[in-house]
Amino acid sequence: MIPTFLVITILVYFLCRTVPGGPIEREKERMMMAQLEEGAQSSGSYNDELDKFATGELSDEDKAELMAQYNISDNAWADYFAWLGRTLSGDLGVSATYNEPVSKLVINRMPISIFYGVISMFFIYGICVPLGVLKALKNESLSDNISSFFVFVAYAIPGYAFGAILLVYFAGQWQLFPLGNFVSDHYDSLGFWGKIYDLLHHAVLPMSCYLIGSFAFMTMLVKNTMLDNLSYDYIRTALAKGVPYRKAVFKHALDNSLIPLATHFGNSISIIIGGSFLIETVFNIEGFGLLGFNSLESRDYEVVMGVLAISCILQMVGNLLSDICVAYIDPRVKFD
Amino acid sequence: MLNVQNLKMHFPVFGGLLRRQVAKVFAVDDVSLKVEPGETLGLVGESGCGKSTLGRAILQLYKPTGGSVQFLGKELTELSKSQMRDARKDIQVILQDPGESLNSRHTVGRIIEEPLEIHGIGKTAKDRKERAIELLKKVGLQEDSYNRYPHEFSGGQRQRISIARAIALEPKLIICDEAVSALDVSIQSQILNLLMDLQKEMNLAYIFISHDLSVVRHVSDRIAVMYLGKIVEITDTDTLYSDALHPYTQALMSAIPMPDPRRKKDGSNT
Amino acid sequence: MLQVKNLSTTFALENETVCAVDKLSFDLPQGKTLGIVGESGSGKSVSALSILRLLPRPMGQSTGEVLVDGKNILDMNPEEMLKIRGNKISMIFQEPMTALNPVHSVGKQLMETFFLHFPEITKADAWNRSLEMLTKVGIPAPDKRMHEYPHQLSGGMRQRVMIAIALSCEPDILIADEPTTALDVTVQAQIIQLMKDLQKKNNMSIIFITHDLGVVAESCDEVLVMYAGRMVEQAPVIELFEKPSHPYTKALMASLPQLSQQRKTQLQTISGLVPSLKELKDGCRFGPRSGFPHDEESLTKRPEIQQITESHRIEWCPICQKALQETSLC
Amino acid sequence: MNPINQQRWQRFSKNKMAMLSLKIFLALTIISLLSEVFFNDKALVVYYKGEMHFPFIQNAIPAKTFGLENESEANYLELQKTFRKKPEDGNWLMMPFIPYHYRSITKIDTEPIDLQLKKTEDFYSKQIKELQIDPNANKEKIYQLKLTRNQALGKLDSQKYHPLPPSLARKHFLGTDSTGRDILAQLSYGYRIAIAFAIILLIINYIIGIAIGCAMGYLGSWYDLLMQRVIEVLSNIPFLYIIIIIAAILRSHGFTMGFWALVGIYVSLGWMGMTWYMRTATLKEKSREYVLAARAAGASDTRIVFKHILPNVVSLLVTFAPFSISGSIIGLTSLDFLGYGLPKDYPSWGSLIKLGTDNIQAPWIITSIVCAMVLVLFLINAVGEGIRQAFDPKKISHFE
Amino acid sequence: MKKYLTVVGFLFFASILTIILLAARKNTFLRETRENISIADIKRPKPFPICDEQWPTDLVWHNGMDQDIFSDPKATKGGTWNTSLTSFPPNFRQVGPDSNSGFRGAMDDNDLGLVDVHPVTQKLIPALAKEWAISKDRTIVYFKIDPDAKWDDGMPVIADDFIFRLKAMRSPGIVAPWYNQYYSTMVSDILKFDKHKIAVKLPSPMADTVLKAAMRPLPYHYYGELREIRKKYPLSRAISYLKRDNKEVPPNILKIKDEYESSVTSAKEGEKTPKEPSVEITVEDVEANWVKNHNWKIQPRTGPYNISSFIKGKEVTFERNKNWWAKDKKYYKNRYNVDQIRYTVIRDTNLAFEKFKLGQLDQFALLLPNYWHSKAKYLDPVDRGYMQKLWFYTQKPEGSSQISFNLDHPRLKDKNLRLGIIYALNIQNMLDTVLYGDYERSETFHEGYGEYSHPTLKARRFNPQKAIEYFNKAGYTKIARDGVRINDKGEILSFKILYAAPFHTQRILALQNEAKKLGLHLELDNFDTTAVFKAMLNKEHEIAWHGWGAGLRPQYRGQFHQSFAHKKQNNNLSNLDDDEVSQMIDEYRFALDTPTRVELAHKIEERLFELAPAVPTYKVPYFRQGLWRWVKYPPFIATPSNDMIMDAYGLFWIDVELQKEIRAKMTKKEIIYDIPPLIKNTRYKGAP
Repeated sequence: MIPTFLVITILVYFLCRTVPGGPIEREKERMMMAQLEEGAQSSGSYNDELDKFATGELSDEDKAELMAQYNISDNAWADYFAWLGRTLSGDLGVSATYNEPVSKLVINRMPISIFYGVISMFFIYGICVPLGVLKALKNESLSDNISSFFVFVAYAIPGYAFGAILLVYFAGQWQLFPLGNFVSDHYDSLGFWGKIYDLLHHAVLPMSCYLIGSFAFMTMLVKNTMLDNLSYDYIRTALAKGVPYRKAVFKHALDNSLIPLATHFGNSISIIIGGSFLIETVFNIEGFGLLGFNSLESRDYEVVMGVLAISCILQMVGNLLSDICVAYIDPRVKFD
Repeated sequence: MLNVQNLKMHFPVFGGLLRRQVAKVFAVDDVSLKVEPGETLGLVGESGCGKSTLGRAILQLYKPTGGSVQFLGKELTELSKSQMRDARKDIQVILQDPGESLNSRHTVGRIIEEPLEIHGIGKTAKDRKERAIELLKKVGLQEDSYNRYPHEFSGGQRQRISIARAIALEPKLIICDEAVSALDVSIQSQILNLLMDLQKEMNLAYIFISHDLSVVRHVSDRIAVMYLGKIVEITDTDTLYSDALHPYTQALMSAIPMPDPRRKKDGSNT
Repeated sequence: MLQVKNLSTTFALENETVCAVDKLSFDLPQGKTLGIVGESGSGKSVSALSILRLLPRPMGQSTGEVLVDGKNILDMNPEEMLKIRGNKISMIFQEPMTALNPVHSVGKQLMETFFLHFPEITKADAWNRSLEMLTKVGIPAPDKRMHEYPHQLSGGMRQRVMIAIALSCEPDILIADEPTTALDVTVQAQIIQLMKDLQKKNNMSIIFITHDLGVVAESCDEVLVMYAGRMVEQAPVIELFEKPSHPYTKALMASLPQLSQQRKTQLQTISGLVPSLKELKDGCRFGPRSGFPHDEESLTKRPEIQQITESHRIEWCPICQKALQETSLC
Repeated sequence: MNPINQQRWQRFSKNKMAMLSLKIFLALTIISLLSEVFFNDKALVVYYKGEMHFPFIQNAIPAKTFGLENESEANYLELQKTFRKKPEDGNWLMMPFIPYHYRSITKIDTEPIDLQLKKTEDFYSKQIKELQIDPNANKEKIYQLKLTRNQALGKLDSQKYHPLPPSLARKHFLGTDSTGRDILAQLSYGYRIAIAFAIILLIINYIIGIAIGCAMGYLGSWYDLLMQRVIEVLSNIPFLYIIIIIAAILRSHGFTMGFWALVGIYVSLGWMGMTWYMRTATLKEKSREYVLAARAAGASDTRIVFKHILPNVVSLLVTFAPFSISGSIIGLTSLDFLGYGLPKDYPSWGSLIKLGTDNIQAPWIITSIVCAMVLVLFLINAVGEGIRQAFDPKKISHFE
Repeated sequence: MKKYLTVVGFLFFASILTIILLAARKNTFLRETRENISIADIKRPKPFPICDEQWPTDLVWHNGMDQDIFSDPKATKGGTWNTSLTSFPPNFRQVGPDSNSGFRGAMDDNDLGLVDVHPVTQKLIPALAKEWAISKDRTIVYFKIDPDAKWDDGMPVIADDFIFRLKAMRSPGIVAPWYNQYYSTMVSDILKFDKHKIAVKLPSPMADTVLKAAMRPLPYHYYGELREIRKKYPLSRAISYLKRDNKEVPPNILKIKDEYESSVTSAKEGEKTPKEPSVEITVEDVEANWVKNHNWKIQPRTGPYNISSFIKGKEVTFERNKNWWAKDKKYYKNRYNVDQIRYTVIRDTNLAFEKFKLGQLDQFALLLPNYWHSKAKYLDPVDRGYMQKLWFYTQKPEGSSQISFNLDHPRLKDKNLRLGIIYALNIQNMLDTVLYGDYERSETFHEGYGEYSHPTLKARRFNPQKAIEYFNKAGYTKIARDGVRINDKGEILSFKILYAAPFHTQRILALQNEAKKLGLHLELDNFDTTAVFKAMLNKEHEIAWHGWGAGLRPQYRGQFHQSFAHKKQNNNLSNLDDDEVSQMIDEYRFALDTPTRVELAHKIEERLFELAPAVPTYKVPYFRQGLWRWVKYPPFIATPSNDMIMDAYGLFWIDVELQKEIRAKMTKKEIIYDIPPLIKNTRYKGAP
């Protein structure tokens, strides 16, 4: 995982540096814009030097000044290792477009991500597991087939497309829910219960999008593993001991069916906390994913790298969480 | 004919964070044995003692860690790939699970013809087909099996196909790796008879690997007993069954369930 | 004790229904071991599972009667079944690795039986009795083992744990479905000995299902030979081995390599193949392989069961019978 | 066909839902492949002065040919109108089922609407005037009337501008988008691109996957380890990030992100999935006994790979194909949605979603595209599930 | 089971806890407010020296007081103006890295210059300067600073603040090379005569002299004294800086200069010219780390409003300075009426529109035709009389939107081909369909510049016959299978059209569709703004669709001068390399009197029309807005220079009473009757 982290960050770092529109280029562009704005007032300039500027040509000194401002030097490797060193010591640099420490930006986004992450995890695990078990027990009955159909449909909808249609109908046409955002602008002026209402009212639509895919996937996963487990020998042993069927299902089969879920636990938590910027784009939620995406669009590489590093770390934490969960559920796995 | 000297087969065990080799499994540890033409050497032992690994190491399907395997005067461990291919003509294998060891996508004919094709026996496809049909008949299968697929046959018949493939090149030695263990009793005897017939007819030597001691005893001239990767005792069959020397062999012998209720009942009473 | 009458079990496969056990009847006397032998697909395991109604649903269906203390198990409602399973009749299975729940500790699985059948038992009691059971089946350091999980045990140990679970409520009947097949010979011998000892102590009856005639000879009092879903012969063990009467039993015995036999001689064989369940006819099922010409009638009409001696039953068709007598193979 | 595959096909064909899905999917695909026949602004057949023309497959035919004044290509809808005005000439033409190409922009005939607007306005104005004459009239009533008038006018007026709601009369079955293009036509052409993209990607990924994956599984050792690292790194890279960055780099070097560039980027970052499956499958097959038997028979490595392992492994890949296709479609659509996908004049599902979210007042856009997307993905997934079950039939059993 | 319940239970409590924690936060949005420092605490920095020169006495002074006022005396003060921003500014600096955000304008508007321009007559009016005069040689402009002028922290505006601006803008510490250069070359010096008398020296005579010299001050007392640092510059710049600062060039630098010059002259042809050496000189600089320190600081301003508080990423509030020094001045009276201006960040225009409809925003720009005609065509609040839609034609310089051909492209060199393309572009159709017929066709590249704009020139219109004629002339005579023309060489008539804004897609699609019928294929080539901009500047495009901002006077040099042709990184996107045009442009640059310049401008436009390196597309000579009724404006609505109702002129006001009333009526859905729902003012439509 650590080598992967290094390679990915190196790759993205170097790619970022080759992309046009970095801070220096942006400065050049800005100077040309400035020429248009301010220079427009003059009928023409009288100095070749200014002409040069109008075409975005910088002297080495000017460039050096700007580069120092953005923590860039000519030696990309040295810069990368400097970045790595800073990152490891907890300093993610300063955003060029927000002029804030990246870590502060990230921390600001965290409550949003944690909110969606934790609650959707609760829904996924709290509802999919019983639903999956039920479907396994009622396998191939009418109710199972109908619910399977819906699960299939849900599985076929990409979250953001679902979000788009929800937004158009529930928020735009019928105005039952707000048109996006995490909370309303006057959130601070609300009372405690008002805040809770506001929070949840805003969360309904995006939450549905976060849930829909994982929900379908998890339900089918639980159902299938459950079906597998139900035909295993140890269920027969349990029954032979005199364990009632339902108890065998819930005590024996369920405990075994949780193993694949546990392997998914960390994965889904890191995905949701990492945020889907597609959904965040649709609902205009300033979460973690959108932060990364926006800074990519504005070529704010300190933020891009910071977000990337944190997603990598999140993924590692997610894997660790998965491992802990699996070790908790499955005694065959030793956690060392 | 076959002379195995101090053969070693070690498998590394990886573990830890960096996937370093942390231990070795001594699957075959310093084994020496000899097989003469036309002879059957039984190889017995409990599961995991390394008997199958030994068989495969002799066949060079696994590259042995150490020791030498001399076959017909050639040192197999030192042969190049193409030389080894030639050597394989004389040493063949029959595996335990005939369902697994036959490629389910090929017809029986193609399966049997494959070794012929590889070694360039039979000039034309027609020649090879004739030879394949001949072999099928030899192992007691119908001519029309030629165009059928393995899954259309029962376990015993499939093992016959395996045998046909193994003898297609007229080898000198066949390693039977648990060749009859998966078969029902009534079929097992058919296959054993077939193997013994072929041995007589073609002067084959067998290394007969099995955990079933009574079967091994029936077909073998000599028996090697393996325990934890080592051969603990190697002697001719009758001696082994009358007075085994090694305590492990003795324990093994006494544990064999005999289809003779009176004897056992008496034994347990005393 | 346990009476099985006309037990038939059918399986619904993808396209057709096959009859895996065809009108099987036998009695199991108290304190005795009944061995059921047969080749793969002969229906021995299915009949054992049918007795405890543990066939996989929705394919398996049983008819007939399985009487325990005069009550038919097949007619019982689920609550009554719970009292039979584990309590009255226990079962151990072939593969102890998969038969034990991999995520529950040995102790938990053992104690569960006690909690099920003695609802008032305290946790400490259950613990102690479980320990006792483990000691009984000869597991060293049982209190350590209680905390361990199945994957931490060796094959033999696992089978011992299975036996401990099965015997924890002191059942009257133990059904052992190929309990030693997956084990090495040396371990097999220990397990068989263990079962024998426990049987003596508890005076229980055992149905011992195996394909290994040697194991049968060592462990059983009575033997029931099955072929293609039917009983072909049932007799006390010594009688069966010394005087097998049915051509199938005979041929089976003969095809085994014997220690007394000359090495490298031709073995007796049974010609043909084990019939597939899908192509079974109603008549003499061994007929086509017996080496005697069978007419159409004997192949379509089910042969009768004959009681040769008091304890020796045999199902043979007239043609086999006649042919046997004529060639006097026995 | 190999008996195993026969059996699989039989199992598949017994699965009603999968079969139905496959049929619908194929039907949709065929329709979209023949989009030019079903959705086109060029006529299928023109009969003019005793001559037959087939504009939809012919070179652009100047309007002059059909007696119009224009030098440019004929507007066949207009032509149809002129033909109909003079039925005595015997000229006729046949338009496709929906007479719009994805890029044809429908001009709204505002005249009748203006007429209607005027009528409505007159209607209300008269009433208002009448009320105004009466000095006792309720002022409120007048304003109420004005309000009603405005609403009526507003509704009428909105018909003058795109997007237009679905209408059978205009042959815009799913309405138009804000540029005035037919949504159904865009769906069909967009689907064609998406499916072509997915299938091309599938083929390339399979070729790469089979080559590298087999080599990894079969050769093992350092090659396998190295490729494992490479795959691990590549599959942990945030996909969309890299696509955006690479697209920007390419752009700055003068390459436009076209269809093939997108395929290239997708392949370069997406080949790992199939490779990994192939590696696992090869490893599994390699350790099977028939391979051992072949080796014992003296078969060379190439022979084992090409005659034994590949045929067995490749058929497994069929099970992944539908899911790979649906994944590619979703990927392309998301990228288009973000604006980093295909060039903007391509018909694209992703841009339609973007358009739908931007035009909240026109819900038919988003409804059409999302429903189409769900339908197609559902069909593909259902087929995939059918194939999976056919390959790996699990008779589900449980105990009582 | 137990483990499962444990996990789910844990997740449940974690969810509840998260919600409670989020709801219990006191200040979800961290509001930062501007510090108030009393005048007594302000440290006064060392004043700049008074110059040696004499204050001339023979000057003609202007005070601009003869113009009409343009505000409404009925305006009342009060209320809060809610408006939106699409993104939060990256900092509050007006100079330095990342300072050029859309938000900078909001701050710039509150920094008065020395003089201002009257929005109707375009004549000068006083701002910080009370009077001004121009020297005879038109290189020095003298200003008398209004003694009333004050910063909003109470400090008076004095001559030092202007000198400080010049020095600060020249200092390296602001990290803005372009500003460094501009202020070093466009202004040569500022002379201080006393506290309120300054003269701005220009390097040479220029047209619009006063405006060029009319600087904005920078609060010297706020930023503090300058320090001296050593700094490396390229040789020539170092020398020019030294001259600028009236310093002597040290001998060591002179020596380096000689060496460099001799090496340049001695360099053989074909050899690379030696790199210009860098030398270290002493320059004045603002405080260390100025850029970082002033990211979020709020500087004092001379204008009516200043930032009072903000929430980063969310909101900025401006508050009216109740004691603004100019509040009773002739041209400033009755302007800047609302007490607060609140900018809220709403990224999505749709969302902003929805919020406007709910009354959370006071106005919404309905400039885009699809908003005006489709989304806002029928609005309940309008019909109920709560809201008004306003369409106001203005007369200000138009940013030019045009389609440029890259003349370096081998095929586009052919004028016939270009003309063919121009005639094949059905721009009118695009305006009529996609733009609902309300944008207007631009005729020249510079519209709305008053007399400078060409009065009669008409851009080429869509003409299929001509298009085909020219295509044939260019050799594209055959039509290929898909209807696209092809020449004998097999080249198809297809060009990539590069553009940046996603909302242009629709428009170009409309062009593409029409052009296709004539056998011309336009391939859409779009990416994000940064990449497209870079591609255009690198001249990688075939055809580019782009727009330039508007200035005070037409600008030709950057776009059309030959010195920028065939080179990367400049604004001559069509690579036009024409001697005649370049010569005229140079003349235009240096001409001082207006009639000559106007004439030249017209000639240049005519020549450009003839050469057809680009084609102007459309202009939007008006603004459109939706307004809530409580927003009041003068009877003349706005001046011809207005951007919107709410802009730098601040002529509108909010009727707080009416606001309350309307809000009350909204809840009851009562209808208000006496209001015209739509106002379309065409007073300033067409040529002045």
